[in-house]
Amino acid sequence: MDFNDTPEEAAFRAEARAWLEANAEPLAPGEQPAGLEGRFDPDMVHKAQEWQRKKADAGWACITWPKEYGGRGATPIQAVIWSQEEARFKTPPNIFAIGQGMLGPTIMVHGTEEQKRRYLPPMLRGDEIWCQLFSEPAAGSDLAGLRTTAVRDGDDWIINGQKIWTTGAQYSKWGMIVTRTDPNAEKHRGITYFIVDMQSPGIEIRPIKQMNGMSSFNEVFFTDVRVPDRNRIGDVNDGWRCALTTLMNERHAIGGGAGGPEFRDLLRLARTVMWNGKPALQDAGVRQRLAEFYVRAKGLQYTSYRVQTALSRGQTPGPESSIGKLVGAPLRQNMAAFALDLEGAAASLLDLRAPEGALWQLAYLGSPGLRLAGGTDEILRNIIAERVLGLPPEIRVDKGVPFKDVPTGPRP
Amino acid sequence: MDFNDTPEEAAFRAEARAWLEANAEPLAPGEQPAGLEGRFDPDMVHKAQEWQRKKADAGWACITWPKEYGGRGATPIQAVIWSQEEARFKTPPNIFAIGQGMLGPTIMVHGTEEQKRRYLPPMLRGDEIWCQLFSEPAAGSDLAGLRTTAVRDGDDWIINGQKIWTTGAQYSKWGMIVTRTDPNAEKHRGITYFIVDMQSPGIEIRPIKQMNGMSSFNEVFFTDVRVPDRNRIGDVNDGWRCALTTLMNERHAIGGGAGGPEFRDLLRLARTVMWNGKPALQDAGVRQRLAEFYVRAKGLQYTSYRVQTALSRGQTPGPESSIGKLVGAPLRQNMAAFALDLEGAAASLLDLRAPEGALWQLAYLGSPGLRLAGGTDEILRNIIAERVLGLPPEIRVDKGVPFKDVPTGPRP
Amino acid sequence: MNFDFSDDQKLLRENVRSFLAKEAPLAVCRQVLETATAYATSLWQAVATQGWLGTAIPENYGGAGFGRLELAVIAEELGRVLAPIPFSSSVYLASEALLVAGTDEQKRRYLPPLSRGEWIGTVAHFEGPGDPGNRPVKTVVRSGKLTGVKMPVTDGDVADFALVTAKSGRDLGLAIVDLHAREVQRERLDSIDPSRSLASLRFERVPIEWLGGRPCGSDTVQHIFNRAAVLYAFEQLGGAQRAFEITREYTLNRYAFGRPIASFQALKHRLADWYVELELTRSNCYYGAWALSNEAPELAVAACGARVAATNTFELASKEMIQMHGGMGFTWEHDAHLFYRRARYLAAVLGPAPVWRERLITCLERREQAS
Amino acid sequence: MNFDFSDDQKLLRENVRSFLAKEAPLAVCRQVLETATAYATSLWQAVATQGWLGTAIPENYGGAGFGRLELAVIAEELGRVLAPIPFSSSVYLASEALLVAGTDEQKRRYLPPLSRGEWIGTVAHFEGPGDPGNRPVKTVVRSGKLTGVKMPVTDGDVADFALVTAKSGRDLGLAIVDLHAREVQRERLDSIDPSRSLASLRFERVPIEWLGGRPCGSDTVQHIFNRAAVLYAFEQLGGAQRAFEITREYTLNRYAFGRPIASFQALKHRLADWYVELELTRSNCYYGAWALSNEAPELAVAACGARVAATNTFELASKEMIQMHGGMGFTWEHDAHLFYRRARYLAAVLGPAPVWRERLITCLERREQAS
Repeated sequence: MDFNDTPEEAAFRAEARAWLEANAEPLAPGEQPAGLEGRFDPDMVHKAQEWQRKKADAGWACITWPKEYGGRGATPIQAVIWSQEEARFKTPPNIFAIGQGMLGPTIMVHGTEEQKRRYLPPMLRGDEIWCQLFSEPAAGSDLAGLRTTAVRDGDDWIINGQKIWTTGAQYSKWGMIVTRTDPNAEKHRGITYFIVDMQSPGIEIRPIKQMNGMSSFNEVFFTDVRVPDRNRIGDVNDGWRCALTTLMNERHAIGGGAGGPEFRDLLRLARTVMWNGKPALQDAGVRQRLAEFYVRAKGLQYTSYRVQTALSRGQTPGPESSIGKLVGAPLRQNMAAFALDLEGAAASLLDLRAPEGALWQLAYLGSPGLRLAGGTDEILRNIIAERVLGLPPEIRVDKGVPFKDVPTGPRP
Repeated sequence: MDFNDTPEEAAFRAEARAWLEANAEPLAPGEQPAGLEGRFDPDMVHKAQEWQRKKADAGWACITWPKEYGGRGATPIQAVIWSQEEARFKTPPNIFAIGQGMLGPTIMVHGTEEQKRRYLPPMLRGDEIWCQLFSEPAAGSDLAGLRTTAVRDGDDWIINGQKIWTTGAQYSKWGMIVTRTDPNAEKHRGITYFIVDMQSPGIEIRPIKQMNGMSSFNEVFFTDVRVPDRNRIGDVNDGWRCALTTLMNERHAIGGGAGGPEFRDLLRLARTVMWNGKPALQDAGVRQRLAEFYVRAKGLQYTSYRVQTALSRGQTPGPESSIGKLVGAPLRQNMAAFALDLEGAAASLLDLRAPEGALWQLAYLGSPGLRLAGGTDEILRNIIAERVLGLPPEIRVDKGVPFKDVPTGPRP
Repeated sequence: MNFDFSDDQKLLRENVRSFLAKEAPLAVCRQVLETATAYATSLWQAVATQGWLGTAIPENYGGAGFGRLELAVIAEELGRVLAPIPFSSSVYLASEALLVAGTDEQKRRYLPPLSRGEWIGTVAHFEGPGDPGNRPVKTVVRSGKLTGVKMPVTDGDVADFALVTAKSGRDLGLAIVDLHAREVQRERLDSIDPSRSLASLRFERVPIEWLGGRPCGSDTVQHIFNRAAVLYAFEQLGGAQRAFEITREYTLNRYAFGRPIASFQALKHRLADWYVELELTRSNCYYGAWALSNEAPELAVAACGARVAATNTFELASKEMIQMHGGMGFTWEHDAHLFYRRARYLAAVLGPAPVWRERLITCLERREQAS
Repeated sequence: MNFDFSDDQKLLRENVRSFLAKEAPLAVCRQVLETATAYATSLWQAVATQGWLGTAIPENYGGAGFGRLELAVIAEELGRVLAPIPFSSSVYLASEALLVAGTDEQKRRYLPPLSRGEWIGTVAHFEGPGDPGNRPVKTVVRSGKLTGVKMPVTDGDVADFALVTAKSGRDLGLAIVDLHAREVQRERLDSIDPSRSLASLRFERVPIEWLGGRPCGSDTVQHIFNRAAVLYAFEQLGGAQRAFEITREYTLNRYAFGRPIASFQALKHRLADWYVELELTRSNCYYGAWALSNEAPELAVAACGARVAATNTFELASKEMIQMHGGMGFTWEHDAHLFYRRARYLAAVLGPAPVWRERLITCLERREQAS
């Protein structure tokens, strides 16, 4: 056991680092990379596109993609190494992740050759940004309960409905949308998948304000939006299969920690906040709690080493790769709650005068979202139980029933 | 708010106490009343019967029962006061509780007048002890999944099958048994309820050794056991309704704490065990944990005061009465685990030389049973969710299906 | 056994609840939260008109002359609606402190305007981050003048006067300070719950008088906090209970996979557990109310127990409320974050739960030593 | 990145597992538990014959000359079968201590018979209830003779020699004591896990020699415990994992209400959470194994982390195993209580989890001070 690169990996890492050093500025110690949170900012988008183009020109964009679409056919471990290295530099937020991480791979599996050639290269270069139009107000965890309709009209389809939780809708050229095309079919059998031009008439985008005051997501309303049939991915009414491909890739795309305070920040707080005239860190009760947090946080970190090891050995990582968000999000919330306890009465300040500039207050207000976005804790437990442990699926009362007859609320 | 008796309650309490003082010996301070745990002991049964007869003669047995069956028509709060007072005296273990607390009330609701007159008075006097034959190896939480059969044979029924978790089977005169009489009917509709003479030929009783080494329960095997039809309670195939009456009474009969160490014992341990040369009680981490246990234990105690208040006011207690075992059993297990942590390496001793004579080791080994007997934690949560909170019942795949077709295991 | 509110008190609860249902829907809380207002003045006025501010103030000081049980009933109801008013500061802290330790003259001066809502009072104790438990208070009184900085002070931006913990030599006392005095600088601070406000107060040789005429001593200060803790616990309980009711309702009406999400056993069981915590907390709160209204020696332990239980349970409730509402629960538009924020505000306002747990064990030790 | 066992080590695991499946079904553990036997002598013999006792002992001292990673693999497998043998005492404690701190002469004397299973060794440290953390050891060595009482001593009833923590003046060391000596009184004590034995040892001026020739100091003693903690953690992990597998299987095959109980979401989610704990614990254990096998400076922190995670998870596992088995899980006949008992035995044997948590933070502080 060791934590070293193989000679091939080390060579690849050196190559990546050399290019990054020549083309970007390293982060200062303790500096966080720029996050995606926040409102639409054309300048940020422009900078992100510039950086993406630079990478693409040098062959460092979407490195695992096949060469024919602009990638370099890199291995999964090389992708890990590349992102480790890139994370050490000041780079704009990655606004391409949804397209490149989830939608591109879906097009590669289910798209026609023409679609691949049309959409993948500009996606890779960042010339065209993509968003995902999946969830609806009444179809979150139960995504297949979606009600946005697409009705055939000659060579076109007409889309009506509402999507929600769409990141980057404001600056996206294309959206990937799942729609209901046959309400008489069983739930999963009447769904079709389209690429929609986000500048089409009839699309309205409204940012959603989150409880922490930020707006990372949008609602997107569709009124008689026209999509040509050539923008369809996969067969009519076979869109659920495509959506599953996208969702399988989501697990990988989201997973990570994504900024915010960590154990070392908690330790620093315990060292600086005074309890009874001494640093809180000297309190035996505080120490017990800190130790539990440490073991959990490290358990997660070492688990990611195990995943990387599998990739490095050319294996498919085991199910341990699915626990990241389920452990990490509540851990963040619990650490924040404990940090606020440490701060005493000052925990009520959402103010720069709060300890650490309200770092933990913001984490406490933001963490509930981590437990919901990209699969709620409950859905993740179901996924682990069913896919990893092979336990029986939930009993489905919506199977074998035409979608339009599935109950959507209490009977009046 | 106060914790006082009303004048009527005080008078009743004084009357009860006077009789008890004249007829029994008070417990020494700290002395625990005799528990039911342990093996069959004819002497104990004899003493318990003696005490019960004495109470019956003086009108202190089953005091809430109607006068015609030997009770005194007392109110529920009087029953509480009586048991509080009786608990302060040295009395034999109550081996009549299952009959008097659960089966007697069932007979009162569902029995014929003849059955009531025949069975209730000797049950009250303790002349005839009763046991409950409900659970089966494959029908625990799912009691209605029972497979013990009763088949009509002239004026008799022939019973075959196996029951489990039967307390007191060895010394019981009568057993109350639920049987399957129509396997073609839906699960809950083919069940019939009988009184069975425990001395009948074909009954075999085997004590079950528990993981803590004790034997509080038995398995009871039935091979062609004959029961006359006049011993049937309620209609043929209508036994589930009777069983529900019994189970509703079980909640009240079990509920309580039932001996074993409590918070004050934990506090004493923390005071006497040394950590780093000082009593563990001085450790700030220990204090945090102790405070949590205290608040929980007291929450339970004060909740029982609220229940008693309702009784005292002549009201039906609210749903708070259902939380006792669900809170108390895991609390016992968690306190025991923490106590063992306090004891350090000596926690591994199941030996008189362990701290407090292995009090907490025994509690740790016994507590898992509390979380299972008389309704598992999971069943209790379902009951609270459905009956108290009005949440939807579980989806039933065994509804509308003949019992014999309900799946009982994976398909081969 | 008589461990419940009386019929009269239950009637009061009904009246308070229906009054607040009209006057204080959650939109009132949201409005204060979303605007830069310090509190809902019209609700404050309405509450004053109802006479609730003087619930436990004797009639000769202008109050209604009821007891703490009635006050507890009102506190729970205010907690249910997340009332965005300085009720807790002015009543549980300032008025109660005056009743416990004020001179007759002080009571006559302060209690009538407090009970009419004309004056708002508060207590100023904390001096920045950390546990104030046994840490020496740095604010001092010399020659009748107070100097120091208190931060955060609940409702310190709107209070007319504050009872300020301060040292005079070795003695700890509560100094009554007119917050409109020139020597007081106050600054509103951003609160984790903008529907409840916070300030920092800087005192530069401001003239004071001592509550009770001289430093009342740290035991009395702690006693005042203990009393307030019981009433705060009822507010917390009310908030936790309301969060539960809204969430239960939602899980019954929100359908996924063709059925109400309340039918999924994972949620069912968590709702059951949540209900259990509410009942245990309610029982601990009742015990606190009993001890408070009877001036029982058990008050210290009872207050710690109520405070710890209620703080834990409101935190649990506000977390579960968001989680069970799914993505909608994380939006600004949804009310869940009002509960999440209020839970944290109330957890901090008398010092965090670990401090009260520590104090609980200290009280148990004292009780055992005494017996 | 190479943070996993090698293919060779995985092959070793398979071989060990299939060997133990034959030689050590749970019935072997049960037999020791139900009879008054101290350990399963035939299994001990079989394990010795396989050479596992000497896994990490260099060949020149009679061992197989593998490393700690191989030992960790074996430890996890022994944990899975709840092996009722003094492997941990003799290998993780005694042999490893000799390797770390013994003189060459001592290694030559003790390691060959240890690796052949002819001698059983153990470490005797605890002196009754409570936390032995920083408490002064009362056992003393004067003029080369040891006096004191150790209780409980894991496998103290069957060990041939013990390394006894003792003071010589101010210095702490490990005294090698022949337990067959006249001056040693030993008594078997009832164990919460009768498949693993305990004793009290009373020493009355028994002649000793120091491990390493002189008192090795408390840092080395702690280092020896840290090393053992990693290997014990693998045993705990193995036990927790096996409990999970048995329970998962049961919930799939046990039907209630016409369907497998594993289909009830409350159980599904708890099984998922349990799985998550196993994976996090496995990762912490691997890190411990890496630090152990590389003599890394991170060993102290890594050992604390592995110990805490594994102790928590085995406790969780053994509780959930009983609970999910329902009433049958509480019977003597069912194997669940073997896990429940073993979890508690292993939690106690190196001192309880709170002590290791405290130690973990101490190590983090030291590391930060050093950097």
